[in-house]
Amino acid sequence: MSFLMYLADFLIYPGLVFAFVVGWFFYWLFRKLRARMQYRRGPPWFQPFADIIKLLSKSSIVPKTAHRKLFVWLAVVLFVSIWATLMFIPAGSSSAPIAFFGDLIALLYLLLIPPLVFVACGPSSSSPYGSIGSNREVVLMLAYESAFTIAIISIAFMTRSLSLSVIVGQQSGFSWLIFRNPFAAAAIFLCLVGKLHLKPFDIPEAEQEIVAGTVTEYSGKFLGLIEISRTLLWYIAGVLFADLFLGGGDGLPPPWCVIDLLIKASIVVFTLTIVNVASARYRIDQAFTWYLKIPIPLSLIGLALAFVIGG
Amino acid sequence: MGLIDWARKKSPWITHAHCGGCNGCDIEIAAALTPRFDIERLGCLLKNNPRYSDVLIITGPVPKHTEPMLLRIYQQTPDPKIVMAIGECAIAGGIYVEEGYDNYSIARGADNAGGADKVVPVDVYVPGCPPKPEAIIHGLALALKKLPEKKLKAKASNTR
Amino acid sequence: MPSLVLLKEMIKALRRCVTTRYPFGPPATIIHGYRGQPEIDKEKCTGCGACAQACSTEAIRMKQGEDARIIDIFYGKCAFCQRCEDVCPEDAIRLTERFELAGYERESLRVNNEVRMSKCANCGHTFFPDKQIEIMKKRVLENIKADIKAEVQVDLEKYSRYCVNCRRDLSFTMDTHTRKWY
Amino acid sequence: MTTATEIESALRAALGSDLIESYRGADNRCFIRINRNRIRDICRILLTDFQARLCQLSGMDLGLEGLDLFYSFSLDHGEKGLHVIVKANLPREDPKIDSLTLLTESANFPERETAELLGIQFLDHPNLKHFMLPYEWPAKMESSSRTEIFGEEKSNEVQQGAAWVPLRPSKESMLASVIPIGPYHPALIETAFFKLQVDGEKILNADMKFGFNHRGIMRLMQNRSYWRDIYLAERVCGICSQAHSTAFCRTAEMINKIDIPDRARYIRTFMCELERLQSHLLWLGVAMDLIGFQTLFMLSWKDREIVMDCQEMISGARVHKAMNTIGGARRDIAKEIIPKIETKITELKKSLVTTINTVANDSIIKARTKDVGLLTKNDAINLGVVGPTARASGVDIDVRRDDPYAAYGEVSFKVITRSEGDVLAKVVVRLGEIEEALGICEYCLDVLQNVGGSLSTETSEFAEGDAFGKVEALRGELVYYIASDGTNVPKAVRMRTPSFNNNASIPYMLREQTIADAPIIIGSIDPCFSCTDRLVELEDVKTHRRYMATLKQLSRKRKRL
Repeated sequence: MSFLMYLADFLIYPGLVFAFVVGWFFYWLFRKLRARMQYRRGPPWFQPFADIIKLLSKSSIVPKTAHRKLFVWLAVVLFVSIWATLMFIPAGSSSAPIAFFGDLIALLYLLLIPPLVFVACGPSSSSPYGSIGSNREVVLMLAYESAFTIAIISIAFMTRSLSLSVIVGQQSGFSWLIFRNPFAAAAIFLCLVGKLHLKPFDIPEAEQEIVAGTVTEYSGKFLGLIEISRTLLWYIAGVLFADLFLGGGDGLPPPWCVIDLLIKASIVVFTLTIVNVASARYRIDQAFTWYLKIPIPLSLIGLALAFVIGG
Repeated sequence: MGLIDWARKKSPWITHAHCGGCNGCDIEIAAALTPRFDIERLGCLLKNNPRYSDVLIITGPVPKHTEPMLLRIYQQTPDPKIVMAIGECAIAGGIYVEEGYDNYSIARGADNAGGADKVVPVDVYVPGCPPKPEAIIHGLALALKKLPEKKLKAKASNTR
Repeated sequence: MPSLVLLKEMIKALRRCVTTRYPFGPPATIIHGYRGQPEIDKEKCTGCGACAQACSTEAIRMKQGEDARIIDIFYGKCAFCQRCEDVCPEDAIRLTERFELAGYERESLRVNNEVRMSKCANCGHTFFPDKQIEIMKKRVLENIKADIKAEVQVDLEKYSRYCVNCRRDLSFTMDTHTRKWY
Repeated sequence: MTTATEIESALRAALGSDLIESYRGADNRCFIRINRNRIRDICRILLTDFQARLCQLSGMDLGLEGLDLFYSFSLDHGEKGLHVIVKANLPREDPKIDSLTLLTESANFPERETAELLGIQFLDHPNLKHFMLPYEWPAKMESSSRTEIFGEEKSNEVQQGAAWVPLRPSKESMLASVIPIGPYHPALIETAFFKLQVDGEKILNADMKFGFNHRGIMRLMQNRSYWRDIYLAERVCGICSQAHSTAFCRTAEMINKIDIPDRARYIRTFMCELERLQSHLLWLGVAMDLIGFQTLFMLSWKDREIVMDCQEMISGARVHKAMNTIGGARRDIAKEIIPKIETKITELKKSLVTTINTVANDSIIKARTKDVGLLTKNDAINLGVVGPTARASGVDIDVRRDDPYAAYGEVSFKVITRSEGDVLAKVVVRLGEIEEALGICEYCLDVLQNVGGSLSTETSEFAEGDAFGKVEALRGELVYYIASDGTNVPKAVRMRTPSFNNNASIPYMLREQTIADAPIIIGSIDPCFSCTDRLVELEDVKTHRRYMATLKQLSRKRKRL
């Protein structure tokens, strides 16, 4: 029976299906809000789902010049790594399916895989746009990952724990970490903008400069896999921020905790959308210096704060 | 197959190939993206990457200079795909093709009539010089009606 | 950092969108006098071909049918410049406000008008459209002095039965009033 | 302040017997015909002594009489509308003339184009290579030689141009990699091909290839009557269609020396300014989209729709207005829709405030555009750039003021100039022009409410002669030259579009910049490749046949794809 339970965890809740539906909602929310803020009507609610079904049903072209195996498998690796990440994130209830002491570290590593896959996608397709995209992805990753990691460490200091479930548990009763350490929260929020490739940091897939960046040459089913992964990334971004700083499910009884979490995560998505809509794109060197100037100092202040007031 | 047909109809991604027109149609296509007409509400996205797209929009009379490029874009688009010819030039060469004058720079068929269908098969013709964005949306609606008839080719073609 | 003006505009936009409902509703702008699909009034058209001469894109052509002249408008080539409407002496051709012209076939983008042609009483070939001859007769009679009107009318009836070549050949053998003027 | 007589006497003194013929045209134009050996002297005198600007350089094939080249120099910074058009005749068997590229860079592109199309050899040209026609076109076209005219046999060998391999770096640049932009690229709606040699993100050098929109319009114009040509001139470019038809009609009217009625003049001015509004808003949106600011793109295009509504209301179509005819205007602006247009313009004014404020205050826009794509004043003058591109670099030229046409002589407006020369300056200049255009529109509407009278002067015949007319299109000065032989079909129509000159500045602006800035730099001049590639010429049949042969080879190549 425990095996079936695990399977359900993986596939339904809080695994693929739940995360996909929520990610679909977030991604749609993002597109709809973006459209509405620009005086447009925006796509209907089923749009991300229709896009993915359509892409999965289309023929897939592998360019002759591409490294065939790498090209195909990278899309799969991306999807699987993100699926695995889902298992570490508590979705409402206080603990995730895979929870152990130090799962925060594992999560940090798992969250590194998607950018790395994007980096590898470019050269594997041997498209010049892909190569430039990879180049930019590496630089951007260096910029935001350091701030991200420092901010996570400051949280760990704050809570004296490396376990996500403990961090979530500590915040019940409105002692949210965003109030206790707003600097780390701001730093992580800004890093999420980079991780999701939102403006002003959508540099690796800047459409007007390098078509679609690293994934320019993908088509059909592989692109469908990448789109699913992207949808799941929206879920991860929203829910992870809500878990780390907004108290997760607040320890409420089962149906309410999930709703509580989703409302919080939607607010995060809304804020991300405002940032995306209200800004132009930085150049890669400007983005790098911007990350050095603002999120990294912020995260360092957060770390100092964690040392001073402690847990 | 109902779900797949539905999904294809609801999410046409567009690549726009400018083949030597006067820009009139091109700005009208761009205008269709903007708040007044907003084709994103119909699920359309202007992707400008043939690998991603389902609908190939051709504008302009297709000069011989652009002909090989257009063909390549057509080949790079994965099946099933719809090709729309927008504007007079893409339909029959428009004002640039005249009877009794051999316009050396424009691709033409045997009957001296130009048009995009001399180079790639075209599914929907949208007349207008240029068609206004509503007319383009109407053409797109016609194209989507035809989409379920399009089937995947047996073997996915490898193109560069 | 983004300007406050823009943020204010974004919040304003959230409440109001300007998008048309077009494929499911009326078009965004209904402008009187939009230049759309050309149309021929079949009653008025005499088949004179002035539109084909003036057309800036050769979209309008005159074609010769069996015993009819076909004014063929291929609006897949039309530039919607309204030159035809300007030059038409009978106000028969005009641009309508229809803009939904898309079609699956190139050849479906056509509007036709057939005008019956007169046959020459002498050689049997077709020469001019019936209506045009009628109009011509009317115009001539309108502009002629009253005293010779009756004579000219009889002559016109005779002449108009023959094609240009036959008329030239026959004009001296025909018994007409105009002959005596030479 | 130089006057036409001064220049004429100066040139007569310098040339002596080499000046073959000189006459005056309408609107203060001097036409002189000289011996071809003296072209460089003439050019030097005009450029250095009189600070003239080379406006147009083109040629036509006169058949047995040889090839006629003409150079138009604009001196309208002195006397209003003063132009010197220098003509030189080249014999068919020896079509050689001195190149002017060493004197002014603005002769570079036109000379390359003319060399390619007419087969004229420009001596001492530094970089006479492929530019406009397909790569498969014979690399070095022999002068459209008399052998072809007189039907002597030539060998059927086709000289092949360098084969074009897109998306692959060339061998000579192994150290620096090559990034292609185009022919199809999301940043450019139209097709043009830029080859950027880059080191990392930095651009070392740039090369361009145009001609993808080559439709043979100028040749086609010589087959159609003047009245049908108006609509073809409109379709050179969909964005500046009113400017093109105004320029064509102005030039045709100059041949006949017709004055057009007041109401028509104001209608033309009003339509031109409406078009300037819509084009600058369009450009603003596109430029903002190029630096990733989607919201401003949407906002400015939302405002543009208001202008499009006005155009649709007046003319019945959104893009090709078909408002002009030779001798005046075709369509009236009815008195009952004038109030409607006025309310629309007030609405536009109100909603433009947000856009303009945002562009002025946003820090990311500033970071992306300030000191990017610099074009110095010297370069601007040397390259002969025109319009907002020139005005942003501090070159104070504007046809509307210097050579007034339509009703511009009676309308007051400011010519906006900036001295910085970067992309931000171009944005500021265009925003300023939007405001000026709004002012002109309002003034014209006021006048149109009161001025009555006929719409056009009837013309049915054309005198023999030639004329040189220009208007300020949206991207700069648009030049038309029409030669008439007295029939209702023009003998030759030559145009020089603003983008043709402005494009020459792209490599200068791209150097030492990053790839990320390439789209906005290319976009900053508002390039219109439809305008650039309108061309053409090629009067002989043989070359045509040759081209067909190479096309077959092309199709063979295609099958291998």
